[in-house]
Amino acid sequence: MTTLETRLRRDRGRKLLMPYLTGGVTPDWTDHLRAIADAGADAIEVGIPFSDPTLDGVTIQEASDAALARGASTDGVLADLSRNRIEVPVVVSTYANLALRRGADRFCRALAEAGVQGLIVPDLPLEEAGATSAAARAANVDLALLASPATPPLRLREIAERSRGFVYAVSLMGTTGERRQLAASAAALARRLRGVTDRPVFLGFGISTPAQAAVAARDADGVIVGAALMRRLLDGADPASTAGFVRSLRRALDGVPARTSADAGG
Amino acid sequence: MTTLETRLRRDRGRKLLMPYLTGGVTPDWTDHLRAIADAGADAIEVGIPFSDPTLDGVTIQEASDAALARGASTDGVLADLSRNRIEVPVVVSTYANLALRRGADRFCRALAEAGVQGLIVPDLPLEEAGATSAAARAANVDLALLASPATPPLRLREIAERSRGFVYAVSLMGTTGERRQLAASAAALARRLRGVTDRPVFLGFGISTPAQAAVAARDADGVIVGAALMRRLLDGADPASTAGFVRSLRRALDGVPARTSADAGG
Amino acid sequence: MEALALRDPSAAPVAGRFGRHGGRFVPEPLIAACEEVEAAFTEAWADAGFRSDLAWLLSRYAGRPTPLTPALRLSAELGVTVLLKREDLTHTGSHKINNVLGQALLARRMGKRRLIAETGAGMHGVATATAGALLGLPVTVFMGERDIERQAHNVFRMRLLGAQVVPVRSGSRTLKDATSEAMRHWVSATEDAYYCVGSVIGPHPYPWLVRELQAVIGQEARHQCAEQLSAGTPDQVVACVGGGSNAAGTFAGFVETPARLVGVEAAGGAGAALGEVGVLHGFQSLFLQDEQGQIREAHSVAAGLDYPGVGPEHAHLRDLGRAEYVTATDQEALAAAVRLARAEGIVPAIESAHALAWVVRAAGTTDLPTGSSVLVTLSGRGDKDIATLMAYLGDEEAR
Amino acid sequence: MEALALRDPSAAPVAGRFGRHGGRFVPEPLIAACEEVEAAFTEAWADAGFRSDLAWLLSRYAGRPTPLTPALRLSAELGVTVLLKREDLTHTGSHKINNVLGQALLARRMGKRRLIAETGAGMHGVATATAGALLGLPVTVFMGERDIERQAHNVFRMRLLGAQVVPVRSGSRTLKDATSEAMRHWVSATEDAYYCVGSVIGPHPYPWLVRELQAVIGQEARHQCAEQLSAGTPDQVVACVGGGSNAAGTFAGFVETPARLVGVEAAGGAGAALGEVGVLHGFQSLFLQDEQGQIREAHSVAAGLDYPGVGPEHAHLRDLGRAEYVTATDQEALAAAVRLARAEGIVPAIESAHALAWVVRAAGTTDLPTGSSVLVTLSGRGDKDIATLMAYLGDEEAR
Ligand SMILES: Cc1ncc(COP(=O)(O)O)c(C=O)c1O
Ligand SMILES: Cc1ncc(COP(=O)(O)O)c(C=O)c1O
Repeated sequence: MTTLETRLRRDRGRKLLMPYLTGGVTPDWTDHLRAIADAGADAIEVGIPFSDPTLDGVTIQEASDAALARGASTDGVLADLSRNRIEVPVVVSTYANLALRRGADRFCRALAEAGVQGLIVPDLPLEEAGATSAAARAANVDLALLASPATPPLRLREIAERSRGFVYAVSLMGTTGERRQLAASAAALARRLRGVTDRPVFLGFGISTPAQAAVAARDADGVIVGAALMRRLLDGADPASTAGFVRSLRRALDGVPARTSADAGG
Repeated sequence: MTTLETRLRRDRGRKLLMPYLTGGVTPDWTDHLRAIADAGADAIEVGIPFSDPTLDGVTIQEASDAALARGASTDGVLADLSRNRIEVPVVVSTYANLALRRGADRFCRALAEAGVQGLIVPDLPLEEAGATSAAARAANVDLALLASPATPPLRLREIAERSRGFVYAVSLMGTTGERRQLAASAAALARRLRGVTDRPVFLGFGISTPAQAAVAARDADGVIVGAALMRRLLDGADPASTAGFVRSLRRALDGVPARTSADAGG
Repeated sequence: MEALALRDPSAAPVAGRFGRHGGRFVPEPLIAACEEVEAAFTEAWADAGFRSDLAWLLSRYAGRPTPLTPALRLSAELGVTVLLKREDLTHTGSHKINNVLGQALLARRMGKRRLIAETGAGMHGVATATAGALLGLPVTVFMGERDIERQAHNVFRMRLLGAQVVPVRSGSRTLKDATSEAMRHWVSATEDAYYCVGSVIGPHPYPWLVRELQAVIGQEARHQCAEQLSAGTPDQVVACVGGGSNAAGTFAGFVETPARLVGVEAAGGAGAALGEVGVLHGFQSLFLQDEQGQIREAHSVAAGLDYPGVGPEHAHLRDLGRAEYVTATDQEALAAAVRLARAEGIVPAIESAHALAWVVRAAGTTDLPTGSSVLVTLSGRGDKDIATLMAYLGDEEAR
Repeated sequence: MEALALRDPSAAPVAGRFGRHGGRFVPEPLIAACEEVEAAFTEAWADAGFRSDLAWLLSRYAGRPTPLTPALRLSAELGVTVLLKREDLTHTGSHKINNVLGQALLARRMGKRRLIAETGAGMHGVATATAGALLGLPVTVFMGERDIERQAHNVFRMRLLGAQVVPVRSGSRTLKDATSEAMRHWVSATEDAYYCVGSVIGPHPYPWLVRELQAVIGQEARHQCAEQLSAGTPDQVVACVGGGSNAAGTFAGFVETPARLVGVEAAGGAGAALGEVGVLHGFQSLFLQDEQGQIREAHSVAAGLDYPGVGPEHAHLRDLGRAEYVTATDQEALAAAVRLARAEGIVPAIESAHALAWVVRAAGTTDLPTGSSVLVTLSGRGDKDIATLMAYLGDEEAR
């Protein structure tokens, strides 16, 4: 069992929280990283910005652009992470090209060397994930796979099986970004996933408020909150206020019983 | 023999001069008419302005437009002529549509009633002139036909034969308008025409100065001067000055021996 | 005897006449030039070599045959079977290319060294510029200043093709004046230059010659109708009429059939529908004019229909009652263009949209009863008219 | 085994691969949608009914077959036989219509209720808007803001056809970003909407599907060459490459012949010639990128070639050495466009002019020896580019 798996266990007794942060988005991004870690995150997803974030909505596109404009790069973000080790596990997310460009093996080793424990590559679906998956395993990095509301049952099972660390349940058919309401598809997907795997199931995409996080957590083991946090950061929030937002999410999640009927699956 | 034929005889002992004037071009156009008549013209060509003067260059186009803008019309020009009978014969020139619009018969009768003795319709060539020719004859109006440098010998002979009053020799392949030099084609055409007819041959198109008129008259019986006169008129010349220009033409022509070797033909 | 020219399409009309219309009302300096063109075309048209050169260019270069497209959605909406003859798909985007390739070949055969042309919408100018480039003959195009403004797209195309575009500033500064100016220029250049007339207008032999060259539209359509319609021929055949070349070419294929022939003019340029007998630009026909005989200015949003007269053959067909001439307004034409774009994915030239506009108006009435079939010649594509159509759409949507 | 997809054009590439390229690098929410398209197309493509519906539209509506025109004057000037495959003569004015009619029929067969598309030069957008109008499917087109400015003509056309044009303001504001935005939109609309991809790019099955639909270019050209060339096949086959669909469609007809295949990219958007292996927009291929893997912005005067990557089949053909990829600069392309206009009376799209530019440069060198024959696909007409060409000409003449 990897460290990530140890930390993100279903049975940790509370709903899990994974805030998302674009690496290099501001000069003080590692201050945010630390503040968020201290505010009750169970893991942090750190995005390595890519020029063409095809699965991201406007907010994270803007964050990526800002980071790239500041000169952010894979090497830079990893160096920052290396210098700013935090107690909470870090999961890097990025697009396939950045991983494949240097070769999956080298890329995964570089992650591990920077203390990164997990990896999300949204445009590497099951069929294309083979080599990266092997490389990650060799580097002791968990490659988490994504499932979506449109994923049919057999495929869902295979995704859950081959996913490492956790399973990323894309709550809706759409891009990242804040939404007024939690998608109706979220609960059903989380339930379906929990019915086929023991790995923790994280709902992500569109979870924008503590209230939505709480609703999402009824059916999932944890939530990922990205755009809502990044919007605050892009609007000028300092590390104390991003941490404040994360704390409010933490509180909302802590109000949800950690073991619910959701275990029965969907 | 019509009056026009009497007046425009080859053997009148001088080279003949037919200035051109657009009917209705200015409020005082009949003053110009009279002044020109008194300045030594043997006949005056009066244009009835047409909306689409396809054989005219810019000067006479401008004169036509000015006349039409002033409300000039066939009826108006003929009424003016009727009220301002002059001793010198008047030859009306216009485009076919104005003649055919009211019917060739009515049109020619109206000309005759206004005291007009001749008619030129540049877009009624031999083939199309039949009806108008008959109508003109019936009204005792001479329909003069045009010949051009491109007209072949047999056709030239037929044009000369069917032309009444005089033959209009178009001095060049082109539209009306001033030219720096008399066209090289002018003399040859005049000579060819004089070789096939006893009717007076008038060279027209592009004769712009007294000197050019004199050169033209070496081979022709007379000249028609239009654009050069109309340019002066459009530039604001009063009847005295248009008459002055006509007098200078008259003088130049009077310097040309009336019976030259041109009679030998070209 | 009157309709002879139509029955035997390859025979020149007697003395250049279509009934009482047509003729050769040109100043004497142009007579020889007209005769030269007549003789050359008569001979060329009887020469299988010339015809096969032309056929080669039409198919290999210009994209003939053009399809006959059933307008399925529009037909369903209107309750009549609408077939579109797709001249918009030819090279340069209108039927003008059919005529121009023939005339350019003729010019070369005659040993002429350059081409002159008048243009309204610019399609004939573009086509002439194209043929000139293809055959290596320099081209001068006369175009009214007003048309230069509203058909800027085509002015650019002509220049790109290497043609000289001469702005005409006289009169209404549209097609009528461009034609006058082209004739003026021709008088001074008959030796060197071939005058490539753009429609079935002008002195003999042009109305006949251009009709012959455009007859390919009707001939193809006739065969295509035989394949596509169970009745073999359409009940009605409709085309827009400026000078009338696309209509004449279309009608040529159907004049012997029972099909009703309908020419649609711009309401503001309806020589055939509203004109009276007159002479202009070398021919007798029907023209908009006042009681004195001054030619009236036409006014149409379609530069190619902005002409006060109509080709003599149309005047004759009207005299005979063999064809009917109706009008469509600017608004109707613009609306029909947008409608075709949205129903069939085809943006027609505003000229062509006049023909459609009449079909739209007449469908379901006794003029074009439900269940009948109608062939419409789409004389050209609307690329030149995009700005005009957008402005119209903006106005519509603002309402 | 590697080139299997090419040898048997109707078989889907194994696992969507062209050698090491291709694949389906999409986020999980799009997997089902891609599989649905793959299954539907596989089935449709094996269905004679679907194929005959498509063939009907291509001939009756879109003007196929397009001619193969010998460029006589240009050939004489260059000393090589240049044959032009005239996609500029299709309805809407580029090869994009071939692809779009097939995909729109597929969308209807799949029960989709609307179409989405990305566009660069606007030709694919216009084609999609056209097919949507024809089949009654609403269309949304994503287009970079920069392309909206420089291809305004096509933006107007799309709107006239009833399509919604969504400006894309991210990144380079060109084709790359429009494609990203279309994919983002598709994720949220897979149920309802069919994503009509405009080139041989995107996740499997698109590179294969679009190649299949464009293969009609090469198939026709192959037959036409057999008729027109004594050797039966040309020595070289040249096409411009943006994503690579007109080239892929052309090459498909000649990959089994000895003809040399040459793809010409814009010097500033030369994925195949200058790119490195990467993944974008759902497929692995060659992309312009920095050492870190950030995609570089392409820069070309031709909006349709302004793309940093190239379809996976081209990357594979390059790997195999079966095709070569070269570049032409903006200046060369503009000059070639004007040259073709003036020598042959054909104003090509600036995209297509890149292919010609290479022919002009290579003619008489060992790359394209004097006396050889070359087929050039003219992917589209230059109406959309008139303003750009005029500006270039103005600069040239000012010099
Ligand atoms: C597309 C189109 N249709 C029709 C016309 C009218 O010409 P005609 O009546 O000779 O067919 C024009 C003339 O410019 C045109 O461009
Ligand atoms: C005329 C034309 N040619 C070529 C292209 C490039 O596309 P592809 O490489 O897919 O043929 C485009 C794209 O917009 C185009 O409009």
